[in-house]
Amino acid sequence: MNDLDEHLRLAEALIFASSTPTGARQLTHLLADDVDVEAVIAALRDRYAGRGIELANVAGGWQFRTAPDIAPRLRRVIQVPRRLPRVAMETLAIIAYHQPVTRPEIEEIRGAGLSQTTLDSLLEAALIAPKGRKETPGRPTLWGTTPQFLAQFGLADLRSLPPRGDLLVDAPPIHAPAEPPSDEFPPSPVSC
Amino acid sequence: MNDLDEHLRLAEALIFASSTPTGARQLTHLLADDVDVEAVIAALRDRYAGRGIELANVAGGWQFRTAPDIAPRLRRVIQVPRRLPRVAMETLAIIAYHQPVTRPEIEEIRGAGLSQTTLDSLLEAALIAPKGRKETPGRPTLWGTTPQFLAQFGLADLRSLPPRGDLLVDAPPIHAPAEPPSDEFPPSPVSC
Amino acid sequence: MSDIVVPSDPLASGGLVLHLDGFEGPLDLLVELARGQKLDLGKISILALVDQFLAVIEGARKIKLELAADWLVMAAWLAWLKSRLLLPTGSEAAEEGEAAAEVLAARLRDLQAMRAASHWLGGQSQLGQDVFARGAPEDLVDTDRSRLALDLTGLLRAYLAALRRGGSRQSYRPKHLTIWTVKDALGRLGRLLGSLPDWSSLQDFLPETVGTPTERRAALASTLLAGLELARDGGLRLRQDHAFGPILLRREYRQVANDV
Repeated sequence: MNDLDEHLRLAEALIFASSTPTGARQLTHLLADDVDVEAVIAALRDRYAGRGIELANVAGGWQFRTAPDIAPRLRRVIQVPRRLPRVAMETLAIIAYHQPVTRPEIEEIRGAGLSQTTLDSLLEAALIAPKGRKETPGRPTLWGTTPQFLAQFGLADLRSLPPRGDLLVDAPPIHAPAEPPSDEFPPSPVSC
Repeated sequence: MNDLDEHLRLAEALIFASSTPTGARQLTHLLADDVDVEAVIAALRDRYAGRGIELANVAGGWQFRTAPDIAPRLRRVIQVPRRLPRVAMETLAIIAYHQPVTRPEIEEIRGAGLSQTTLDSLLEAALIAPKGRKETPGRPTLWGTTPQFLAQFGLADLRSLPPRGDLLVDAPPIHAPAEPPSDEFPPSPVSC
Repeated sequence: MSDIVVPSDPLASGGLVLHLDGFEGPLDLLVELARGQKLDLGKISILALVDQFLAVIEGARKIKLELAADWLVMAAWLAWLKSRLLLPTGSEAAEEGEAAAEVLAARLRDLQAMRAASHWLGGQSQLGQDVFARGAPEDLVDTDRSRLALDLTGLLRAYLAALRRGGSRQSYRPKHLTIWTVKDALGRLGRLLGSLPDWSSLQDFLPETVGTPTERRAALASTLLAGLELARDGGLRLRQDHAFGPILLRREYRQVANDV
């Protein structure tokens, strides 16, 4: 093995192992002082010509890179579905359960204002759609869910949503047996 | 350019781009179904033989690595982390051969207590990982090695470890003076 | 004997403190001693090993070295083992000793094997030490975040959260209670008292319509107050035979008669 080959091996390994582009100074430090770094780089570049990876000159140094014609074939697309923001999710839920419902009604139920952005994001995702207007002063738009909404949640139809009654589990029972519900009176010494 | 060349380029680029070993499945996915992945790998390995980087079969996949013989030169330019101390290496060997194994079992084999620091250093280096709990009183954690362990020591899989029977044939000296100076034990006056 | 790591006279070395510190417990020293004896752990003499170990411990005691408990426990056990191994073969105790010696030899072999494995691992080309992977791997993964992650649980949770927050914003309006007032009780008590010939429980004077436990308690309290009021005026008598017992009441005939 001749000297150039050995220099090529060293330069190749260093450029490969470095986390940043390798500069001429680092190469000189690795190789002997009298080595023509430019010549080594040129020989290395030739060696990789037409291969799956190539030697590129970036940010004042050298780095191996995937050949541009191959890169698209290596690209993999990973689907990372995003979540709806909390406000949007709550608004969607209210529309689903109270449809057709106006924006002021939604605000009343949530006990907070509803921004146009939130409504727009639901519209954009095709989860809600206008369902006519309410015949009250100002004729506000009525909102309802779309078939896309059913598809997203895997529902056959709107009746497949769990009934509201099943949800409000933490509502206090009206006639508690034996025990008073939230004992407003201290236990009295008067027995029955 | 013929087909094999094109397959070589693709495989080379994919393995080169990854930070972790590339498995056969990924390669098959990239190349056509009827491509002999083993043949492509063999050709690629030949191509890099004697070069500054070489193709290694580690942790169930293929990875490019710098050639071991140029390590002394590279260490002058690349910062290298400390080697694992003897206790950690011994513990790692016990975990590798006895996995899944609990901490008390490791201590039993070594005939000495195992410090949390040692376990932590192995965990931090991602060489070991918890593998469930043993269904005995106290439910102690079971430890095993990780793919990182295989990658770190250049092993294709756990079967690449030498069989236990082979280890005792020519047991290397333990407290020999040839030990690396990083040994955490004070030099013993009687060891020579 | 030149292979044996521990000198025959530990006192002579003067370095016993350091020496024992260099070992990680008795098993470590035993493996080392066994290594000095013969490379093949299958053929080591446990008896010779025990002697060497006990000599080290004895030496350590002579120079008044504080020994950790595990060293002394091992020394005691090895002394017991030695006594068994010295017995003529054939006796039950001798067989016991042989079995124990075999267990010890197996443990030493296992530890020795792990030492060798550790050494073998140390001799491998380590990633990041002797070989290096690509320093700047390329990320060829594109992330598509166009799709929505929606699930029914999230929808329901959001609905409940919205209702809860909406509900908490409404101004507090206490529930309307239908309270049986003292005045009501006075009227009812006055009406009913005449129709009851004998002691009756306070309970009997409660209105039938009162529903919830809270309302019943309130009615009971009102009725008791009404009863006390009437008793003060001499209209009736109240009786409670023991604490927390039933409160009984009856029309006060004499008083009424006197007044009239």
